[in-house]
Amino acid sequence: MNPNSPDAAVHLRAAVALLGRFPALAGVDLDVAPGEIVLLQGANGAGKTSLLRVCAGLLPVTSGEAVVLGHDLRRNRRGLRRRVGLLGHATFLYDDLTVEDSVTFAVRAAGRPVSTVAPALAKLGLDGRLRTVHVGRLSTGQRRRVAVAVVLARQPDLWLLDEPHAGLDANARDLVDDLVREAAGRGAAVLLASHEIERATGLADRILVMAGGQVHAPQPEAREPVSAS
Amino acid sequence: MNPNSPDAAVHLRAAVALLGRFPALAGVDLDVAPGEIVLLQGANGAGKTSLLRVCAGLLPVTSGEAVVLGHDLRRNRRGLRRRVGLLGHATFLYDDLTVEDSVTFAVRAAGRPVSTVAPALAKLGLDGRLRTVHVGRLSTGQRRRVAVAVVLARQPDLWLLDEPHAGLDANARDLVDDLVREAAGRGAAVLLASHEIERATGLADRILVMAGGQVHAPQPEAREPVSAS
Amino acid sequence: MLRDAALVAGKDLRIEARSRVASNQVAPFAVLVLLLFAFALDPDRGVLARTAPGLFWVAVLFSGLLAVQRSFSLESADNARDGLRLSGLDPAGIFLGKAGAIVVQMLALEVILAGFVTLMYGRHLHGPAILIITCVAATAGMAASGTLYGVLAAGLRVRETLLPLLLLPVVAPVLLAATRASESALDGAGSEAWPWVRLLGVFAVIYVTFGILAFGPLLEEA
Amino acid sequence: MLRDAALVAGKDLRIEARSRVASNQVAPFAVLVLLLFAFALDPDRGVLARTAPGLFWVAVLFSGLLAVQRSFSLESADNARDGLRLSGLDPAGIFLGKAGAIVVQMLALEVILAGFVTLMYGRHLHGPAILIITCVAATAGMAASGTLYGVLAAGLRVRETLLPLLLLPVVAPVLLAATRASESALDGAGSEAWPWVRLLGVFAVIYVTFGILAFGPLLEEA
Amino acid sequence: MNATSRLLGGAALISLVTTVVLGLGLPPTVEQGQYVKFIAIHPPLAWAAYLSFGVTAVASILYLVPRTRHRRWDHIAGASAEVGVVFTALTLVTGSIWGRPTWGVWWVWDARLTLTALMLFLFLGYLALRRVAGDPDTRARRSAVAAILAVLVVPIDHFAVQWWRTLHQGQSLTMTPQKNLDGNYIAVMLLGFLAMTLVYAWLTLQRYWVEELEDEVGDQGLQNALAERRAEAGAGAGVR
Ligand code: HEM
Ligand SMILES: Nc1ncnc2c1ncn2[C@@H]1O[C@H](COP(=O)(O)OP(=O)(O)OP(=O)(O)O)[C@@H](O)[C@H]1O
Ligand SMILES: Nc1ncnc2c1ncn2[C@@H]1O[C@H](COP(=O)(O)OP(=O)(O)OP(=O)(O)O)[C@@H](O)[C@H]1O
Ligand SMILES: [Mg+2]
Ligand SMILES: [Mg+2]
Repeated sequence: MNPNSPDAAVHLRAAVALLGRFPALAGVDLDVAPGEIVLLQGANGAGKTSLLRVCAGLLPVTSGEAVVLGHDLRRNRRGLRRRVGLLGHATFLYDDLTVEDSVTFAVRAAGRPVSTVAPALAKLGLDGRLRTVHVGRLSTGQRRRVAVAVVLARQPDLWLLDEPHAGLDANARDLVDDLVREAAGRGAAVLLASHEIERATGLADRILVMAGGQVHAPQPEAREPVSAS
Repeated sequence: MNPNSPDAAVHLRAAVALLGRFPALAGVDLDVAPGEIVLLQGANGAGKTSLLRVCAGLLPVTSGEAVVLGHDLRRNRRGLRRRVGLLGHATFLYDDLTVEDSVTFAVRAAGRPVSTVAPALAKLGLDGRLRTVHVGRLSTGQRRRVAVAVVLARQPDLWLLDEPHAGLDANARDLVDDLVREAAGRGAAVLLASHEIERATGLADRILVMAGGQVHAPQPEAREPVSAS
Repeated sequence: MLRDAALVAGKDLRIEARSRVASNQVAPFAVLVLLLFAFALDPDRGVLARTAPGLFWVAVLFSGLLAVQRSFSLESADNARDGLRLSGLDPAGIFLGKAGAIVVQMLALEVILAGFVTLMYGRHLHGPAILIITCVAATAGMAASGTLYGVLAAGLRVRETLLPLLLLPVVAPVLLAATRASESALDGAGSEAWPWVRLLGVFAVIYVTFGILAFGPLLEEA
Repeated sequence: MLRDAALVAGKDLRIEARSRVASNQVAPFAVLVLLLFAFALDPDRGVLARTAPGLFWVAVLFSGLLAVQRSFSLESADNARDGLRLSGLDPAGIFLGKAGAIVVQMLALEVILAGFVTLMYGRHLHGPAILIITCVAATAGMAASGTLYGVLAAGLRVRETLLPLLLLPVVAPVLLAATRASESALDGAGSEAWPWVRLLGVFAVIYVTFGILAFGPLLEEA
Repeated sequence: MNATSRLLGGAALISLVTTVVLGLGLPPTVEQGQYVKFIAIHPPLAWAAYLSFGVTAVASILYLVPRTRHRRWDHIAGASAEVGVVFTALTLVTGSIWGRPTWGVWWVWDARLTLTALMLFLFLGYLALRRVAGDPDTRARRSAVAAILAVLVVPIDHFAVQWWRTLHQGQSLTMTPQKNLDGNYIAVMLLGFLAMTLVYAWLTLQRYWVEELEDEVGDQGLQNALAERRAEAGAGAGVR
């Protein structure tokens, strides 16, 4: 399918986004088609997280085009929210809710049927002892699993995964890969930022490299910048 | 060198540690000799972080022996602090200090000479634009780099690394591996928890698998438990 | 909107039911504030009795502040705004939900406080009807403005200090009106109370409507 | 120990110098509190003038609370405790350092407040010497106890609400003593003031020594 | 631009001077004595404060309305509020000075006085909020909402004298025939209003232009920043 078609899940042209006065995105062109899995690589500080936050409508673009799932981000971002799922560096969870309640709340908030909750918990191995443990008491990886369960149960049309493997153990990682493939199979678009080059490369249909707030075609050496900015 | 020798960097016998009522460590036996690099593997929630926190004297053992760098943790944990470096899931940094000030403060706090700061920053590629940026504005990986710089600049005798590669880009990961090897070469003991099996395996002298709050000899299937707890 | 409001309020109250912050911490704090004034002002009962309503409302004010602080500190720490925005909830719903939860907690708290005031300062309650209306209107106003400023400061690292500064002057008029209203009510002068009660009602309506309208832009929708 | 104290105080003051929380937020807040009381108490000047010192100290108390909140909210959020313990700093040093930084900020604040009180409540200042000593002693006491409880609540998710509850009762006596001392001083009855000042001194010494001794255990206690 | 500024500044200066001269020329009254002269300066100051905050609020609304959203409005709101805080402070000062002889005290807890003081804090809080670092748009929205909430105090302050029995002067500009003040005083006061309005406009314009300049510098800076940011790519790659 032609990624430039109007029905592209993500369509950015010369998109600029500022953090304070700093241009985290310095003119990004990007198209992601439904059903496509796109991998973002790049050094620390390249702008991956910022790009994903733009796509989730969390970070406004100050210039350029930005259309996500048919919503022009310059105009309204709200309609978008229920259709995207962002797995960020931070898990947006309430420490004082149990695992099950957390996922249920998130699903309700998105106006989805709660029937998807139980299967999602089961898939991520959260249906045992952990189902009724409060999120604040979970280990890092267990918490990440809950975050994954939330995205899964909300069944978004656009998956935005910011280092989805971080903190997960070996087979949770495989699990995430399977989930991503399934989602893509169901026609969801997946934009994925990761430093796990081998694993992510195997997963992605297309690989892009970010550097200096821009998206480039992959160049071998661009993968290995020495500086952190 | 015989790991049971009294001068072992870490010496645990039937160590039990509680989080609330929950036995995060259920009787751990562990010895780490100076200059040794030991890798902890295990499913999410197995107890890796808890074990590292015990070794750093952050989590008290409720029963069993626990001697770290010659300090009996049942008696005094404080003397230990200046000689261990913990790179945890959380970076213990001040958002309102600049990168350089943060590292300098940490080094001063440990009573070390500040001469080690500049080289550490340079090593981690934090000597450019980022040197004077406030930590709160860094990207996740850049922040992790600062945390690594802190450990490096404090030159501890025991390195406790909890998923040191998480969030770091490709060559920062290689960098960390080099630093660990150097440290071990200088006689520091390294206890390392990681889910990056291939990478970490290549780095470690010895691999241990944790499950259910206990340390086992590595068994192939112990690596692949299905549940998160 | 109302569905979302119910959802959010339910969530907040459930968290409170578990963490018991309001009952174990905010409520005792409110009583403490009352006691403190007994220190600050001469323990000469004349003053105290005369100023009882004012002190009651000051205590409500400060504990309300805490309630708001809490209501936003439980939104996942630094990423509160992102979390709320990602949730896909209708901003107006979030506003009403969080404000509603605060109102519930504060009304309960006011009952307790009222008890203490009557006890400590030996004030007897006349004109309960007016008093109740006063409490409801004032609380609604405080909760609404509190939630508004709460989300304003949410996600800022300086929330804890900024929120009081922003909030106190806005609710000060509420404090004044509520005090005067309750005083007149207690003096059995209902007629004098009503204008103040009306003022409180106006405040509440303004803040609530404004909140419903402004919450979207604040969460950067639109 | 003192080296560490200097290090920590320096760090806190540097952060304040950048974030300007104390000057932009806490100070105005303190003045606000004064205003609020003017609402709460009848605007009949007799009461106000008589209770001016008490109000001054209540304002100091609440803003001091904020200062403590801030002092620990800037310790890296949820892992404050672990961070402090890992730093390898001498606990006594941390205690003195943080308390010292708070004292500096609060003394500055009290100067401002005093100005406002004299202006608004039309109180003229007699016996400055006693007043200054009172301020220093009381502030030291508050800062010391504040830091102590601050670290107790540090890293708890409920810090914002728990801290006031823990702290207020402990400093209430300080409040009382300081109020009485300043009242007597203002009435030019220095002789009556001294016992209270002495009491404040004792408080301060007790809290500081206790802090130096107890901070380590408190920090360690997992 | 500069022409406007100079013109405005001149007008402001002239009208202000004449006001002061005429004000000082006012004959003393029975109950107020010489101090009645404050009427030339104090009410106009208060009026200017109202005006500033009114402008701030309107600009804020214009910013919040998506169709009219523009950074300009945020800048105007900020500039106007800064000037307004100064005027409010001056109102309080002149008022207190005036109050000392006429009421015998610097300050009373009179509704208007208190509300005016409150007004000051509301907008100090507003400025504090503006000073919190962060993404400009977010900051603008935040402060816009805060401003609109804060401005509610202005009408309350204005009508305070009617709603509550206050020690403070009531409206002197009512249709009802004047009792205590004859035309001259009113006339001078009105001139004062004009003068202060001009002064306000001039000051705000200055502040606004500074902001705009900073913004242009910002835009310049943005271009450079973008260039630097893009350069990071090349800089990073290739080494070792
Ligand atoms: C700190 C003390 C004072 C404050 C804060 C203050 C504040 C104000 C304010 C806000 C206004 C604008 C009223 C409006 O147009 O809505 C005003 C107007 C005025 N003030 Fe004051 N004032 C103070 C003291 C005084 C004193 C002592 C006098 C004279 C005895 C005075 C006489 C007036 C008069 C005549 C007006 C014009 C009233 C009108 O035309 O509406 N003020 N003052
Ligand atoms: N206020 C600011 N001042 C200066 N630089 C800033 C500011 N805010 C953010 N930055 C920079 O913007 C960039 C943010 O990039 P982003 O978080 O998208 O990186 P990333 O690709 O996700 O990196 P990582 O791989 O570490 O997650 C970083 O380089 C950071 O230093
Ligand atoms: N209060 C509590 N109640 C119940 N279980 C708890 C409580 N606190 C901690 N736990 C459990 O203790 C374990 C903590 O383990 P720890 O954080 O050491 O895991 P880990 O090996 O580091 O996992 P990860 O790989 O995810 O980091 C988790 O299983 C967690 O569920
Ligand atoms: Mg990132
Ligand atoms: Mg862990």
